[in-house]
Amino acid sequence: MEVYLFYIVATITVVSGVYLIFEKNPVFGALYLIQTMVSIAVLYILLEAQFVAAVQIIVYAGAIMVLFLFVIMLLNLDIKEEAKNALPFQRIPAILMGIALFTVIGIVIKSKLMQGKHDQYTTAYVNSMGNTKLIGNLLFTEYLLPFEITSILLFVAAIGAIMLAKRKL
Amino acid sequence: MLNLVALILLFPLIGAAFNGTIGKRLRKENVGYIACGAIGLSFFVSLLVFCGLLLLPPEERLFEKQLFCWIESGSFKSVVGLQVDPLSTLMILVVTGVGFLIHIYSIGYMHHDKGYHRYFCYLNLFTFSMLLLVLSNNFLLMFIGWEAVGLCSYLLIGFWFEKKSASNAAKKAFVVNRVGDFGFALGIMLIFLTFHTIDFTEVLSAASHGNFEAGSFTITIITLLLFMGATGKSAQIPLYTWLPDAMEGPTPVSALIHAATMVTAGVYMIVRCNALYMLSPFTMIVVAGIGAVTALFAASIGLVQNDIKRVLAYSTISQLGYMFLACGVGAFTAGVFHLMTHAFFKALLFLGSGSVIHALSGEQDMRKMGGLRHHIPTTYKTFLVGTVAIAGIPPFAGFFSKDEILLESLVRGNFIYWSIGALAAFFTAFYMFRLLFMTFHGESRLDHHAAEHLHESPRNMTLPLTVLAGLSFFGGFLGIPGASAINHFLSPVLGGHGHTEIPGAASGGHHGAWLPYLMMVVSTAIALGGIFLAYHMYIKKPALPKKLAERFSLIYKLLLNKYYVDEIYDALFVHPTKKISAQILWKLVDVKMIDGSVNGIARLVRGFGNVLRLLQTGYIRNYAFYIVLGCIFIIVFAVFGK
Amino acid sequence: MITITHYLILSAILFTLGVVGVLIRRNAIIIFMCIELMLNAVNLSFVAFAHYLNSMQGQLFVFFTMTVAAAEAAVGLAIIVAVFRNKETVNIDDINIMKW
Amino acid sequence: MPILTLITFLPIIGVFFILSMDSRRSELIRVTTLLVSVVVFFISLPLYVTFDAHTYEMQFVEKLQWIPSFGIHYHVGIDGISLFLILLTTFITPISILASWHITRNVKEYMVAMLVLETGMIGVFISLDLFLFYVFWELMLIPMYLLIGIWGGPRRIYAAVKFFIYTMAGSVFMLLAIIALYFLNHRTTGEYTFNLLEFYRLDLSFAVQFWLFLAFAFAFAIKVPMFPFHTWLPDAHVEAPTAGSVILAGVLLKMGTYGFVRFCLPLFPEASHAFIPVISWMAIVGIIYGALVSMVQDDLKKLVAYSSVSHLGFVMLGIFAFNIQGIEGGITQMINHGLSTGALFLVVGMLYERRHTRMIADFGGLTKQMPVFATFFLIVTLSSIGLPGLNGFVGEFLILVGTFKSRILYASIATSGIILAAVYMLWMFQRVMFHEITHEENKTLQDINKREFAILIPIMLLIFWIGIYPSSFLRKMDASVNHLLKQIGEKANIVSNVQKQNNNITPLIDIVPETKTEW
Repeated sequence: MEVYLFYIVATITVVSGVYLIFEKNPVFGALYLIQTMVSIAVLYILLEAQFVAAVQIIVYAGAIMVLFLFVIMLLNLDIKEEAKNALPFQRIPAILMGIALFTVIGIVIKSKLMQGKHDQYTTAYVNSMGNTKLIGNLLFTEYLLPFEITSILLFVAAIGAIMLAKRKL
Repeated sequence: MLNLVALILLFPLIGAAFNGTIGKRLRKENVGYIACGAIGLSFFVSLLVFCGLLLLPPEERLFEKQLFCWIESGSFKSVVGLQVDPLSTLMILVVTGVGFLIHIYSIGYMHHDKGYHRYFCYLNLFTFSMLLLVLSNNFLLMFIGWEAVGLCSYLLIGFWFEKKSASNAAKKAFVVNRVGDFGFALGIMLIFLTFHTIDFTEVLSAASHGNFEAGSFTITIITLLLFMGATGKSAQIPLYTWLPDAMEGPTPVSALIHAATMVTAGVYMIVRCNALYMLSPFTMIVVAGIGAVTALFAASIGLVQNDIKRVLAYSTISQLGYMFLACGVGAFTAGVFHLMTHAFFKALLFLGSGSVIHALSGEQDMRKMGGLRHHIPTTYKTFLVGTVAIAGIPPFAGFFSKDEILLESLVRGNFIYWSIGALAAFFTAFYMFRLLFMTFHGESRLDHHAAEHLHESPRNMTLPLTVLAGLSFFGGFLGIPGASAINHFLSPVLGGHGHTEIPGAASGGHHGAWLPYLMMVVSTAIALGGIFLAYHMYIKKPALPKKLAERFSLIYKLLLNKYYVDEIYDALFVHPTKKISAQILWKLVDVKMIDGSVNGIARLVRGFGNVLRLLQTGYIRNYAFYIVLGCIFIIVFAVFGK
Repeated sequence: MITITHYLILSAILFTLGVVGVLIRRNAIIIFMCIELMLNAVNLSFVAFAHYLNSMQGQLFVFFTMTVAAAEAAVGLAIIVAVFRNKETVNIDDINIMKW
Repeated sequence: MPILTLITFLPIIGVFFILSMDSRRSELIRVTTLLVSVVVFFISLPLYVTFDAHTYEMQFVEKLQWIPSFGIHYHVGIDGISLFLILLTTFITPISILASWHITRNVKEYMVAMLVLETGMIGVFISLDLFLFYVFWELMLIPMYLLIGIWGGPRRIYAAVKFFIYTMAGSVFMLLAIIALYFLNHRTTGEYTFNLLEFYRLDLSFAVQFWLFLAFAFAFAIKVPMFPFHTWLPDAHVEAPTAGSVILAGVLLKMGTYGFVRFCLPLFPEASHAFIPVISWMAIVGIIYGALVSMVQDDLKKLVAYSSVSHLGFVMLGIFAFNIQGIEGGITQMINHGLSTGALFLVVGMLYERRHTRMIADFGGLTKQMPVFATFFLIVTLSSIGLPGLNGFVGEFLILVGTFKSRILYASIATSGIILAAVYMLWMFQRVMFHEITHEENKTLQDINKREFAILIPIMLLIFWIGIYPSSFLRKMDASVNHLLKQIGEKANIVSNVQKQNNNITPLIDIVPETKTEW
């Protein structure tokens, strides 16, 4: 069951990703990206990361992508926007290079170079405590400092966005 | 009294410094007084030194006063020291004496000139340099004086710098002299290398004490190099071309520098180094040969020149040739003697011509003169004395000295020297009387303007003329054959050789005692012949010269254009050098080749950079492409690298 | 059985798609979206690793990544809007002065 | 009292003063700068007075640790060779500052550059630590580059870049050689140091000497500049402001010749011996070639620049005569060239300020309008020609005597340079100062003013002093030059002995340090 689910979702994810990069209309592109993200959220649940899956849908698919759509609509972009292509010869090499990159990464994955040490948070342990609660615990204790820094980052980003978007400074 | 010798140098230097710095603010008379006073004092001290020297016994007549160490580097040492001996004393007397007279003359001559103080500054500076030249006790110090007189000559020839011809002549004089100095400098270095000293006394005593064989190669080279310097300064072939042009300077300058003193420096130097020259028979032949050829060559040019000063200039070259001829045959005394008498009568002639030019408001072309003897009688009389003296009529000074040279050239040299000398003497008599007749006799050919202003020169100009005329008349008696005072006086310096006894009496040689007297008669006859020819051509039949010129137009043109030597030098040296420098060395080698290759390298680098720059397209996607490419490589390297 | 390799391969595919998208698209917004895709691909690897290593750190890191993505989206989109205002285009081939 | 440190860094202190000033108060800035440089000059005078002429040892030595881990010291000191170059530097700097009174654009920056330049120049001459030397060597490059590039003529950028790249190209090789010496020294003594005096004691094989000499000589030959590395000089001189030209000619070029005396000869005596013919011929070609090319220039500054090539050819010839006359003559000639060519540039600068042209054809007949100027110009010209009694002669003649002693042929050819010098200088002088005035603008020219008078008078005094009484200079350098010659002779012997013993010449690769960095 899990296996089938994984393959189905993975296929959806990849297909919508492919659509994204070949789609002329940015609005549709955004929708394909949302599709990808939702699929990834499903995969998160398969990986028993419920909190992350929820955040993925809420923040990513919800907030960020809505922002994208807003901007696309705001700028009223249509297909002709991509009229000028200064590097037409880069298309094929780019795709080939993508394949190469994938091959290289694949080889790395296959070569089992990546190893890590097992931790205590087994599925049973997490489930006994609840995924969300555990993350909350860790965030506000062990990872408090990065968390606070994140808040500063967001703050700065907000200011930056406002400054950039203002017509006159 | 000999200790005073430094003062001789000091006075003119002070005079020059004074006039040079504040002369502009002084009144004209004062400038003249300072300059003349300086030389006058210098002359006075010279007399004292002369007396002091006479008081010493002849063998001890050598005095050196060392002032300070000039250059000392390792074994090379040059001390600023003054050497008083008969030769230098004679020279300082001539320089300060004639110089003093010419200074006085200049007061009148230069009176209207704006650069009055400048003129006297230079003139004093020249006297200083000339005295330094003759008083120096080593070669290098002499070289200072040698170059310094060249500088003063440069400044004074170019005194009227606004005239292009004057400044050209000045530059030419300096550069041609430099060519000679090139030899002189190398000679000094070779002397240092050979003798390990450049002090006159040491070098000459080493030379005369037989450390070197006669005809030694090194000595020959040394003497030839020194002689090269002499040809430059004393205007001998091939470096004489500057002297005629030097007449662009004020006339008293021509008299002082380019007749009486500076140009004789070469002769002085050779006499000074007689011990060296005696060691090299080859050089002596060269010296005598060049002297003889120059004497004739210059005299032949003098025959047809029309500029009064140029005739005198060529005459000077010719007379200097005589002096070298004398030195070359080993008759150094005769050379010095002629140097002295020549200083008197040539200074007189130049000053006389200056007086003429002054009277005619600057006219120098003899074709526009004539019949002046009634208008400027004093000048005429003194000029006549000078002309007779140079022509060699007894008992005037020139007769004795020239006769002695001719005699020596026959006795010590050979018949060729004598015949060249005699021919030159004939020419001399001819062109000098041609000059006299064209200027003072015959009909007046003056233009209107000049005739109006015609006047005799002021007293301060005629007085030096008179004194010099007296010297030109009596000067010869210092060296009458048999009882030659000058011979006797100079003998310590010349050490045996160069000192002439009556040949027949001294050696009982094959010539016999009658030879000197025969020679006197012959040379007088030659002179009279020249005078007669001049008289015939320019007084009796004034149309004759023109006819002759037409008849022998080729020769006439050749002579008139001074054998085209200037043109030949221009074509051989000046133009090619300029052309090669500008077209090949500068524009081709420097700009195209060296700079071109340097810039070429730069262009190459830039070209390479331009190619690399194409990678920098400005398209972000392009950059991203390279980033990914780089990433792939890094991964490949990280995974498979080991 | 689904192993970590499956997830990593999937992640690699998504990442490569993002890269190719960045390289071949000219619309700035789409490029931006491709970048988001790449970020998601990486997030997926994180979570997969976390799951198979019994660790929480991966999930926590995803959290941070999302924050960064959010900040980036905000600023980036603001920049795009600003550029659009000036140049009336979001075609990055029209914006090629980045070569000095 | 640490005089050397004082004179080196006082200008830098002055820089801080000037930086704190309002850039609009240009007069104040100028005066302050002048004051600083004059003070430096006066502080440097005791160097001459208290200098002990009887010893060849370095004097006024100061040694402090600077970067101990690399064995780098702040190690300064002077001997009879560098003494006069330092004095020349401190002497020329106030003069060139005084000559830059007309600079109105960015006065503050200009004066800062001048003072930094002074520090750099003095530093080069006093450094006894090669690292320190290199730092100063590069330090003085930057302000000069700026002086040419900012305050120069129309083609200033080209000239400045050319100057910079040429010098850099040379000094890179020198840096390599310095580092090689550093490791070589470590191999023999086991000590890491940049101390020049330690390096003097090294016995290097001929092959090593050969390459290191080449590297050093390349840097210095460019700086001198020797034919055929001279083409940066005319451009730099023509474009540089007057003061820049004066310092360039007066001091910077001397660094090349100084480098040969200080480094190439004592460090690599065998190689230097081997290179005598090469260097001498380059020098001779430079003498003749520079003179000939100078003769046909129509730009005054270019003419003077090419004459520098000729003059410095003499210096090089003298140094490579390898005897006391030659080297002392060479050092004297360095000073002379600094004075007379510096003065020539000043004089040309004065003309340029008045007429804003340097073309010879634009002048003519100036003597009439500017008699005092003409006198100065003439003296400077004659000094450059090498008229006896003026400074140029002493150096030139000693050089020629020295060369003559070792190689007659070289000296004979080089002596012809003195004829050519007369030709080009006098021809130039004639065209500028003599004849009638042909250009209307020249009829209203002003004679030199008091400031210009003050600039020229000190130079004139020195020109006469050196010309008439050079002993006061030669005496101070005697001991050092003698020691230098002894050093060269001794070391050359040792090395040749060593070579006789083991015939195999050490390959060059050997000098690369053994410790390879692992990647």
